[in-house]
Amino acid sequence: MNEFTTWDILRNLLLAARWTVLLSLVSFIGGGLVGAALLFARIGKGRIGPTFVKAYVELFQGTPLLMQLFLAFFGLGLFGVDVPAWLAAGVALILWSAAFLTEIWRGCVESIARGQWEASSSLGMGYLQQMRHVILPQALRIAVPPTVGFSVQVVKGTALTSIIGFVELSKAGTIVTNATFEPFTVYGLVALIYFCLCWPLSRSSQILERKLNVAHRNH
Amino acid sequence: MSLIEITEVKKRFGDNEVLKGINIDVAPGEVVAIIGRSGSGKSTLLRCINGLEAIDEGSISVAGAQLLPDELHLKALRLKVGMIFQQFNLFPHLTAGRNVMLSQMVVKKTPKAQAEAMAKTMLERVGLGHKFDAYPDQLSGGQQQRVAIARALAMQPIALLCDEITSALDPELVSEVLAVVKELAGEGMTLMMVTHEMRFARDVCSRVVFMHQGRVHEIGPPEEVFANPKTPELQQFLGVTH
Amino acid sequence: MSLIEITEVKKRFGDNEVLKGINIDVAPGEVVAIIGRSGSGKSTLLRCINGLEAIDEGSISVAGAQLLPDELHLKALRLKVGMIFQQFNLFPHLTAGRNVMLSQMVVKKTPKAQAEAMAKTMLERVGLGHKFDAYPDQLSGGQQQRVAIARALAMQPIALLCDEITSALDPELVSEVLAVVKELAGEGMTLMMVTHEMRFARDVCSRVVFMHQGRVHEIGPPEEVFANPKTPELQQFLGVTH
Amino acid sequence: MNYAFDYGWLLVYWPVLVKGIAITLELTLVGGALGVALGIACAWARALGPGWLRPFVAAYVELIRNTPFLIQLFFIFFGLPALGVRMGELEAANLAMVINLGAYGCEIIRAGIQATPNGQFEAGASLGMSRLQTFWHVVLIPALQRIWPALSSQIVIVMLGSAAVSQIAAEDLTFAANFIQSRTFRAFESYFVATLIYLVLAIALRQALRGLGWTLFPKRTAR
Amino acid sequence: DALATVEANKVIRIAVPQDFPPFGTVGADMEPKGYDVDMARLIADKLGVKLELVPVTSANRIPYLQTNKVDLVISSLGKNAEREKVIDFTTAYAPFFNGVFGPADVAVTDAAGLAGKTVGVTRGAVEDLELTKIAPADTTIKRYEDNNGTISAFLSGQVELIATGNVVAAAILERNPPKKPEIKFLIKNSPCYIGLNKNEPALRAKVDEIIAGAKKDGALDAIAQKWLGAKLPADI
Ligand SMILES: Nc1ncnc2c1ncn2[C@@H]1O[C@H](COP(=O)(O)OP(=O)(O)OP(=O)(O)O)[C@@H](O)[C@H]1O
Ligand SMILES: Nc1ncnc2c1ncn2[C@@H]1O[C@H](COP(=O)(O)OP(=O)(O)OP(=O)(O)O)[C@@H](O)[C@H]1O
Ligand SMILES: [Mg+2]
Ligand SMILES: [Mg+2]
Repeated sequence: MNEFTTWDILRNLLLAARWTVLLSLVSFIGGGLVGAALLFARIGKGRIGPTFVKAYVELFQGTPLLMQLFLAFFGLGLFGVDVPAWLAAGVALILWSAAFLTEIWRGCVESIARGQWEASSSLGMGYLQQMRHVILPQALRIAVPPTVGFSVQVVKGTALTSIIGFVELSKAGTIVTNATFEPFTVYGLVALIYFCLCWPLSRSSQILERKLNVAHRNH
Repeated sequence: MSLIEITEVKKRFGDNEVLKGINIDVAPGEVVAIIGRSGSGKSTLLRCINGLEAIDEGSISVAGAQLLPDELHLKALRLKVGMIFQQFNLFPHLTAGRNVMLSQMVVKKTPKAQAEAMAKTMLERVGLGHKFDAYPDQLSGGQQQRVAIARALAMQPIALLCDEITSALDPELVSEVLAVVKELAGEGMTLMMVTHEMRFARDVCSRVVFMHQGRVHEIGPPEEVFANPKTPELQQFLGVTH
Repeated sequence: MSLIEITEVKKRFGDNEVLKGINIDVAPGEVVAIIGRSGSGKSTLLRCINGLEAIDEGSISVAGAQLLPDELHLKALRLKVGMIFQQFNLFPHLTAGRNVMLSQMVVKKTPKAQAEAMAKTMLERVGLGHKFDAYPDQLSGGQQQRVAIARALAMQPIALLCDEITSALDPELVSEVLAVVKELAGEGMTLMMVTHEMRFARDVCSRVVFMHQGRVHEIGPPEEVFANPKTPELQQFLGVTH
Repeated sequence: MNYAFDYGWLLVYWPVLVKGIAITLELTLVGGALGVALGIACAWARALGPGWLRPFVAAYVELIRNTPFLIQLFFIFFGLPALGVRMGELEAANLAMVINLGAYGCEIIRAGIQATPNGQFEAGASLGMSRLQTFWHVVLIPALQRIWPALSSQIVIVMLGSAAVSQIAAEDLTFAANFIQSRTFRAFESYFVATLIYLVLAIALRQALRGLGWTLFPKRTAR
Repeated sequence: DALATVEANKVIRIAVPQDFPPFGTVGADMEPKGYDVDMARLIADKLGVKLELVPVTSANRIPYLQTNKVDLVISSLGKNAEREKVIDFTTAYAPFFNGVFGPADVAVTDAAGLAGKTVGVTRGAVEDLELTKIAPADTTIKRYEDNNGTISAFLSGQVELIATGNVVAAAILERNPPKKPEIKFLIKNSPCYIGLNKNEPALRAKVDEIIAGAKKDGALDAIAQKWLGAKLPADI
């Protein structure tokens, strides 16, 4: 029965961790792009954009990612749209990350003093020019630590894609446990791999934050 | 002919009528000081002239052009009228020089070399030629405010609006900023400034506007207004201040 | 007998020796003004007396008890000596009354009813009996500072340390706070206050300490110190200030 | 689409759903309350506590924040019995949620504490309060008020994350959805209903936390 | 018509478990293997088409079928009336002896003896459905997400007894755990069926025919011998 050596376990987990990394990258980058678009709609003038984004954020932050993945994969299938698992996983994770990133970035943009908007408009700049040259360069700087911090959530969030058949790190852990009956070794290794993926991210987020605070104090 | 014509301007925030029908004409080259108690609507008036707040009634025209609240007209207006704020509002991520260059390049599409030359000139003019590459947080408050003035001047406005531009400064830094303003006034720039520096108002301004509860309560040349306040409100205001 | 005895106190921050051997004795009921340039060590001295900073050499004793840097001694000291800060430092989540009650209940374990009665009395004393239920952000700066005084008084200290308690106030609010301090002085409270209000120092204080570069440069009754400054540093300081 | 939606099972299985909602709410309330309490204690330890305690708290926080909740849950439920600590799935679920929120709450609350103006600590000290008294009476409430929105979001996230406890047979809302679909094979309908309920719960929870904020912090803090 | 599509595409997609030994598990190369997997191979062979294995879990195997992401589910499915409303089943392809297992010192001999006891089971598995029917009202049934949860719960002492397949229990015994699951009583011999979408009579008839053929020519017996260590019982 037990043909797995510890090395086999680790090797299989590491192979599966490639998917975790790939899914994380896709959802983080894609989520960033969608999130940026939503951000513009959210802080822009007009009615529809902000309302839509608010509802969007409410929906994606108010329901478990697990359910979102399930409905994205199978729900669309019900309507005859055959989405492959990687696409469904990618899309659901992207939409989910976008909801969180938009909110994080909105906070950053809103933390830029009103005076910056007023000074730049009194110099004759239009909305896009203000965003491009005055607001975003400042907001981006303060947005880096919380954004990197959120990437940790993305890495952990990819664990849920197993519901639609993805064999990433967590799922591989379950499968290997079922084949070996060694939950402690396997989950211990799984936790360790996650930690190795996530800790550098949280750490750099903290360091960046500290740097930023020091920089701020000089103002 | 007036450069800035303010006619029956009213402005409400919700139920609070902050400007209750303001009439002021400013001739080219005039230096107008606006004084008055906190909350009397001084800042709101300047912000309306610059289009940062939309007015509810009345009209404002600058150099003959009516102020209309659409992007295009606003931009045209703001090219004519510069504004300087109490909090400087320099862009913290850009050097002093870049602060002055930015709007020329972005708004007027001035080529970089030319914008840079202009920035150098304007920083020289406010006595900060050597600070071209300094970031705002490396400058004192007085220096920051002078950069802000240079930034506004670089757009070559025909008038400047100044809202308590020395109030956020430590006392010893006030004079360096006022000196720059005085020089501008001497060179014929049209200025409207909210200020608490009564002595400066008396020395430099051609007219003083005393605002009270959203109205122009008294208006006249400084000798008259300061030496001979007619209304009890102005008397009290000057009494408290001096 | 002196109430506060400061003997050869030295204090360093890293390499920067901020207090270079301070000697001052304060008798009960005395009102001592500390004046001096920014950075001369005035705040640091007061903070050392209150134990907010530990001293490096010398000794400080209050009412005969030596200041030692452990929690128990510090607490005993602070029950005897109250401190009031430039920035008021009221607790923003508590009403004025609760601000005054808190430390009595927490530190002295005074029953609530009694603490409340004391808070009422002390707020009356600073003229704010009617503001018992107001939160700090509903009070003007002057009122906030008076609540801070009431809060310190409620602990029934034998001396009060005041560090530029009017510097953060708008000019029209300064007098209401100084009036309260003057009254306290009149009632025999021992006071050590850092201040820039020279006129007040002259009128109310029994002694003036001029600090310069971490030392007591001149000390004496106000008539002498102000009318007859001996050192060029004090002459310059007074010249600048007046 | 040739799939016929059928919600007839709601008639039969609604008690399962109701029980699931009750357990999800219970987990959220207990986990939320104790988790915030643990977060406060850890934040105190990390920001103001004795030096020897700080690395331990830091290790705990880092460990929890950098591993998935599910793995933590498995260790508590399946792992601790090996050390002789056995508890039911609800207790285990509660414990996991408390530990999880405690770590996140710690970092959030610590930021609030560190934003406290130094004058507040000094005012407390000069009135004779000990460091702990100053923290408890003076620093904590304004600090919580400062970070209340962030803390509320984290509590909602923890509520949604509690979906994982169905894996150790705790009969929460996700368990109910899974249970129903395992009997009826009506997976879409049961997940869809569960998703809607989660959405309602999340919105209600956020409102409730906002209301709680208003009652706990009636006044705006300076800065 | 699913059968026509399969034959046209020359490929059949079959959902199999990978967390339910010995029906579906993985080898050290992470390739699926087990009774259900061999069954899938057999069907593909007989149809003369390529096989595409889709690993599923108990939570998502039916949605895979309903959204046409697979043509068949071979995932030790048990049959009941409610399920039959949603999908169709072929004839049985595998025996499933399930029973209640527990350590030697727990005295239970029949369903009535479960009163007051805590029993672990894998949610949605055949034994879950059966146990729910026969257990007394005051039995606590803990339903875990997958087989692994059930076994871990038993080994860590979170439940006193488990209901599972005898082959599953055998797998546990093989690892020589501190707690040995002994058979207490058999619940039911409840065979496993292959699931397929409703209104696919052609596919269903074809699969039924393949199963019948495999029973006759001993192919199924071979699979059973390989994975269960016994021939097919007579009643299948
Ligand atoms: N954006 C706004 N929304 C609502 N009310 C406003 C707003 N801006 C100003 N006000 C109100 O308008 C009134 C006038 O404000 P304004 O800033 O013009 O006064 P001011 O004369 O500049 O006073 P100060 O000397 O304090 O700057 C005040 O009562 C203020 O509360
Ligand atoms: N916590 C500290 N760490 C390092 N240096 C300090 C600290 N506090 C004060 N100093 C330094 O000690 C010197 C004296 O400061 P202090 O605040 O006592 O001056 P002061 O006389 O109160 O000045 P001011 O009138 O500006 O309040 C200054 O040079 C200051 O930079
Ligand atoms: Mg103003
Ligand atoms: Mg000081």
